[in-house]
Amino acid sequence: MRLQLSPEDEKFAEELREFFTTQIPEEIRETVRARRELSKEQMVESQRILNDAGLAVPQWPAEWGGKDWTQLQRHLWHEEMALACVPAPLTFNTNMVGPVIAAFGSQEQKERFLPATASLDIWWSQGFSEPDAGSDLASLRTVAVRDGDEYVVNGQKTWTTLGQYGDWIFTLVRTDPEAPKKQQGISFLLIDMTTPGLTVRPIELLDGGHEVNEVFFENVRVPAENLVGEENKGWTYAKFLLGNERTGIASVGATKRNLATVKEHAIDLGLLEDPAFAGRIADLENELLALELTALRVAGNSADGKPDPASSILKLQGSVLQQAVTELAVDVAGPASISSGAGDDSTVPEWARLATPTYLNYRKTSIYGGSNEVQRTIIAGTILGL
Amino acid sequence: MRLQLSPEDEKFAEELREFFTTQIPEEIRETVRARRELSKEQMVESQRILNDAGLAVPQWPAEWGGKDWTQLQRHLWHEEMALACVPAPLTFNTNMVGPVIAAFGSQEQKERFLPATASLDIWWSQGFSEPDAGSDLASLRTVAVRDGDEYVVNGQKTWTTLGQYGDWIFTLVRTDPEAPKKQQGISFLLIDMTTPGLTVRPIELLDGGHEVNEVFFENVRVPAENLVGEENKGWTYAKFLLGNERTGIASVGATKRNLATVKEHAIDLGLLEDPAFAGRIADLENELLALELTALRVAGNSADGKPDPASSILKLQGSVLQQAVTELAVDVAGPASISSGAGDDSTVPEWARLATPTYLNYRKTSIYGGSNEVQRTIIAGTILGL
Amino acid sequence: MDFSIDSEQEALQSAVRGLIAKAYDSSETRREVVKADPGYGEGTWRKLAEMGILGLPFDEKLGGMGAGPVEVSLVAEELGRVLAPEPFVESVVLAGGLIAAAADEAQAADLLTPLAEGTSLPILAWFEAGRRWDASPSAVTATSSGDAWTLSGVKEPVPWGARADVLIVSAATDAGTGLFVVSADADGLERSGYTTHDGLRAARVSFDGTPATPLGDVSTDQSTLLGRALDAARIAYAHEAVGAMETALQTTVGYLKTRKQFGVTLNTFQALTFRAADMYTALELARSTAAWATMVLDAAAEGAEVDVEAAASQAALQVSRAGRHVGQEAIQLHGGIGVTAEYSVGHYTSRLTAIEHLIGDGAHHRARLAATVSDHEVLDPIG
Amino acid sequence: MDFSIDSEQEALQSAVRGLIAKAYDSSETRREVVKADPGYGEGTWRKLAEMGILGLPFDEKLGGMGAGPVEVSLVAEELGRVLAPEPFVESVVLAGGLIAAAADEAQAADLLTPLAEGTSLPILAWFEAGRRWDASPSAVTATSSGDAWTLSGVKEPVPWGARADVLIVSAATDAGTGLFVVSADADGLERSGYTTHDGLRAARVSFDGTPATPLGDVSTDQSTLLGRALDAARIAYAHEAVGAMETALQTTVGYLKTRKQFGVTLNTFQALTFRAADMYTALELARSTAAWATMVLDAAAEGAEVDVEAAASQAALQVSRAGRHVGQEAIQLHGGIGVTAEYSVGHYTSRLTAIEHLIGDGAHHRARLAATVSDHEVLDPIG
Repeated sequence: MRLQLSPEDEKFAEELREFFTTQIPEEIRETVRARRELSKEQMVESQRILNDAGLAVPQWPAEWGGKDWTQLQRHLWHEEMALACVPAPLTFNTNMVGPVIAAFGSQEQKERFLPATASLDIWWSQGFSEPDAGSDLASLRTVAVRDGDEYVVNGQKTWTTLGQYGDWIFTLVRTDPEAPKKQQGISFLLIDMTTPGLTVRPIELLDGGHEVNEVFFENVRVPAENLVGEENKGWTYAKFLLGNERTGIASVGATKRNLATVKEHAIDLGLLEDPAFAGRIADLENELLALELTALRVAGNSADGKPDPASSILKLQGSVLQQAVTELAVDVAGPASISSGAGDDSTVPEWARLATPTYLNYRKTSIYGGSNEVQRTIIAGTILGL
Repeated sequence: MRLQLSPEDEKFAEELREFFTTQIPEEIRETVRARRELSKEQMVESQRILNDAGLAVPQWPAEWGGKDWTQLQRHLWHEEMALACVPAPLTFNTNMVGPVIAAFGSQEQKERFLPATASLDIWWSQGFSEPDAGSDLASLRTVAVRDGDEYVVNGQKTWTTLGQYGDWIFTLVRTDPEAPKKQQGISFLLIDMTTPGLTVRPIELLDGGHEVNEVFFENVRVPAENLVGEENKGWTYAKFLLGNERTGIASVGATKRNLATVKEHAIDLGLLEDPAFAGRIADLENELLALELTALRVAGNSADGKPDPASSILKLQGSVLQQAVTELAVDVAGPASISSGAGDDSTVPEWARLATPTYLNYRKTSIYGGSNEVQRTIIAGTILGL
Repeated sequence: MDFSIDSEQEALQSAVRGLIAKAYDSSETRREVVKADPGYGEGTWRKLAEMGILGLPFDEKLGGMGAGPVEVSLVAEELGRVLAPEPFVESVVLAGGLIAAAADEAQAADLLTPLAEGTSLPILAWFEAGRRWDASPSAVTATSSGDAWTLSGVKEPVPWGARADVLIVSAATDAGTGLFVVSADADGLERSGYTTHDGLRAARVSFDGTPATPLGDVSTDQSTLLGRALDAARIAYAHEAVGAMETALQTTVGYLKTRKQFGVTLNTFQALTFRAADMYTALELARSTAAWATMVLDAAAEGAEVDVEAAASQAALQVSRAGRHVGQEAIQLHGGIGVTAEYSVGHYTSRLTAIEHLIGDGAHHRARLAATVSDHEVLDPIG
Repeated sequence: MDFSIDSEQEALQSAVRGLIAKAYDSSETRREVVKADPGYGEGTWRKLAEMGILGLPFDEKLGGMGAGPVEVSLVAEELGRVLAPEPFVESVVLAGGLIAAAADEAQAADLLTPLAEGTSLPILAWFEAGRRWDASPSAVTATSSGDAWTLSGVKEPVPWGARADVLIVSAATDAGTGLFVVSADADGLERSGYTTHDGLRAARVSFDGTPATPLGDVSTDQSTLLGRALDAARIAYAHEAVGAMETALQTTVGYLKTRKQFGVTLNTFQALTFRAADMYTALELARSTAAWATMVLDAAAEGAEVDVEAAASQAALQVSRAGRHVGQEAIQLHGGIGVTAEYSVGHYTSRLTAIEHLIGDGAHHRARLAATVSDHEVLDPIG
């Protein structure tokens, strides 16, 4: 057991910090810091800079741009990125479809898709959830019927995050409705979102923002070469994708940064003079410290690359703290927290205007990517054997 | 809606307060105030004084000593009793077996048992729970086999509170093991605890105290005349007993008194000068206020005598707050809270010595009398229809 | 203590419920109404006026109904139940209540009769930048020259401040806190309105040598009057929140009964039904405290010596805890659909959050109560 | 940062586990041991001495093993796992740690060598009536006459105070806080021992002109030394608590898997298994913080500029939250059997409660941390 990073890891973190704070345009980082919405262009620009420096897809196989980093180094990479307000590479590309193609795709698919996926020349959308298949994903009903060299896809996906920017969508589709178990008969299909019959409908969220969509498929014809791996083996690939260790799943870096910002506003308002309020901050900082340490401990322990089921703790507690910090911001803003729609002539500062929409929006963090109920099921089942 | 009590109710409460604070010996009330253990003699003495004044069994039918009080008046009776540190009449007698005998017993049983039950000349124990029948009470296995004019009882009961003082025990026994449903084939039997074959074994609790017991039945012969109501209808009587509105189920009065005492100690120690600590007290007082108001609201609303399923809220939240106040006492005591075994030469005051044993003992309040899980099941099922 | 309502109050409750349920027959209707300015239903507002609701607590001489806090709370709860956006609490309870307490008969008639008739919307402007829930004004100051007063400074956020026909403004005077009336067309008055996260409206309101009329006697410190009006509004808002929580819970329970996952409805999952049970418990505890605070207010109006300030904080604190609990769990138990604008339940969470931050959050009221926690041995609700 | 332990540390861990698991093979054995005075296993204590555990952190010249905080924490965690009553933290870590820090070589040898050999039990007396966790002495004062010192006043509770062979006593001097050594047979020393709720022992210890020897240099204020020793002990206790929580959770999980109600095992009930999942989460978060605090202590011992005081509070606060959560839920998920003395799990809750109130409760450490919350932008664990 040792507190300090090794000199190599210390140097590693310093170099990244230097890169992130000097190479990513300040305007992009300021947008993240202020919790404003990033434009597509900003996200693409940022990821290209990272990719050009070999920092977009470290978790991929080396031949496709990955790095043979330790899990601790991946953790440092992610946290330094978050603390520097650098947007993380698009998770659909780098954590989801990329690793699946790298592991199960054909050589043609790898060559065609992986470089453009790393550089965000292709923006991927995720087509998993359906209106009646949320936590119970395997009950999905979108069908793909083979017709010569093509699949004909019909059905509907939902909760497609940033689908409005999507060039391609990776989907789970039912190719064998007769399979004895619902997990069988599912395939993993890549679909060009400009194909006729595919339409995207925005879903308005509580904060008025447009970040998720419904995607409809009406006789969408997809070349059979876009099937990843084998037909009817899609559930295996999906489990690989979902079980993939997600560096930064706890969002510690971003939450620390957000808490620091809220604390600054609280200090400006004189709130820290109230010991009860200062105690609330101390509690949050302590919980966040425990979470960060747990992330470091898990990262440090699973150097063999197998995902530690303890990552369910990180997702669960990570969402709790992300939400707690957004709730704190609303309370610090006080009555000004109602002024979400105010313009720049307002006396209400921008952070206070964004506080409640962000709070409401962040309720999603305990729902998406495996809800907290799913995480508790994993902890109780896989870890505790209950 | 009106804040003040009606003049009649105000007078009613004042008269009770006067009675409780002048007629019950100060030594008994001081024992309750200091959270020391009451002796059997003290409990009997107190209940006799109440019963002689017609204040022991107000919820019974008038012909057996009851009063035609409104539910609000019963609430005031209970709360004034608690605030005056008067021990409540023994619940096994007055809330459990008494109402069952009054409702379902034979005239002979009523005459034989009810007066002595009200005056505590008979101390009743409860024989419901068994080692493998806790929340799932109906799976009980103690059997009673009819043999001429007697039942022969074999089996075991547990969690028999104050069974060491018991003169008689009211039991649920299985009289028809062949009944198609486990709830059928159960009878309600009264058993003299001096009968040969009946033994009581103490269970030591965490606080070192002896308040619950196991009761063993080995060929215990019970006169058939001690059967209440009909054979194999015992489950109906048990449900009546358990569903009976329990005045004071939330223990608001006692918890208020305990919180006031802890607050006094905290003031002496200077803890109220810390706004965070004062906030914790304010929170508890506010929760307790909400609970008391809810008890008054439910009491006020169900004047037709039907138990309000909202009483599950009172039991649930009542246990939460009873426990929170005992936890507060441990924290106020600080390191002195470890000194539970100290003698009177100790610098640690008695309240601090009792703090942790009481805290540990009070974990029972969310378990007994229908655990909080049972109460949530009732709320979700009966009230919300889930 | 008596929590029951009488037959007249029941009739009022059901009349308001009938009107409002018709106006907001679905959450879609509410979304449409709040999308267009002024952000509430002017037709519904007129109907409320016709029913006498806008003059409910005012003297009959002023065109009011002379009702008390109980009736006001019943209305607020009904509005909360469907998230009706009409500014009843803001204009009738808060601005109206303050006018009724501070104004002389002539001024009260001037301001309250058109409010009761639905022809004028008075709104209180008291929040200032960076002052949170501190009610003593400092950003807006009042200056007199002879009998004439002018105001300078900025108030924000002012709920419905752009729509208001008359503004009641707290301003710093030599005596402390003064209350002033500013008409919508006054010189040097600028209003910049916007939509709030709960779909309603607020504004930045700035004064620059703006002529103003004293409300009542501004030669004295009027902070007690202001504080009392705010406390009365807090109690009405608590009822609005209770109404909203009740619907949020009902909606959630309905969803758990019908939504299927893994081939069964969600109410098959005990972890979820237990959480619904805890929401119910929180709601009922908050309901009791809100109702009691209304009784305290009622008793105070009848001259009893009761502590309205504490009761308002007690209700606000309980509603804060319950509102967050119920609002957050309502979304979580729904899953993804809970955070969409297209579904109702998230809007309840949004409104509950707004209400809490209008009346003072839990920490604010906990601190108010903590300051007096040594003054009593036990809290006696009957007083 | 590296959370893994090396092979020597693993060997130590497994040796201690082997010894302790044999000594406390069931909760019944532990109950029997703590029932009889002195409240711990003197045979087990001797075996720990033979294994070198009682001299673990001390210099090899003193008969110690020269190990660091990591090794100490591993031992504490193993003891916590079975609620072993042996006063390792109290004598080796706290009293021993303070002696090692304050004494000169000769005095250290006098006091620590017999401790390492298991022949003398030194105990720190620092709690005073009504002072809670305030470490500056006021009830016990030290008076000098020439080179001779005497103590007067009362310390309570003193864990293992009646059994102690040597008392290390904090007392008020003109310089502030002084540390003194009092032998068990000193004049004017009275000790009244008793059992604590967790089955262990404590005492009231009174001094009446009792001769005492300075520990180190009492002409200076020794409060920093005392504070540092207390913080090191807090971190060791945090590990003892983590060990205890782990067993409490395991026991609960085992019970849920085997106990039947309604014809099925309890793990069929999702509301219960989710709560076990939350206990696990709380435990793992506390484990991380405790381990990290040990690393901070280790780094400090090697001269790094780190904040041990904050780390001790951070560990204590996390353990407070987790300990209450795990301890209370462990009982609740068991039901009635959880509050009986005959079953193990309640004793874990009892010991967790004792540990927290020995090291300072959550509120105490939250307040310590709250005072410095403005001093940093973010908490950086790597420092």
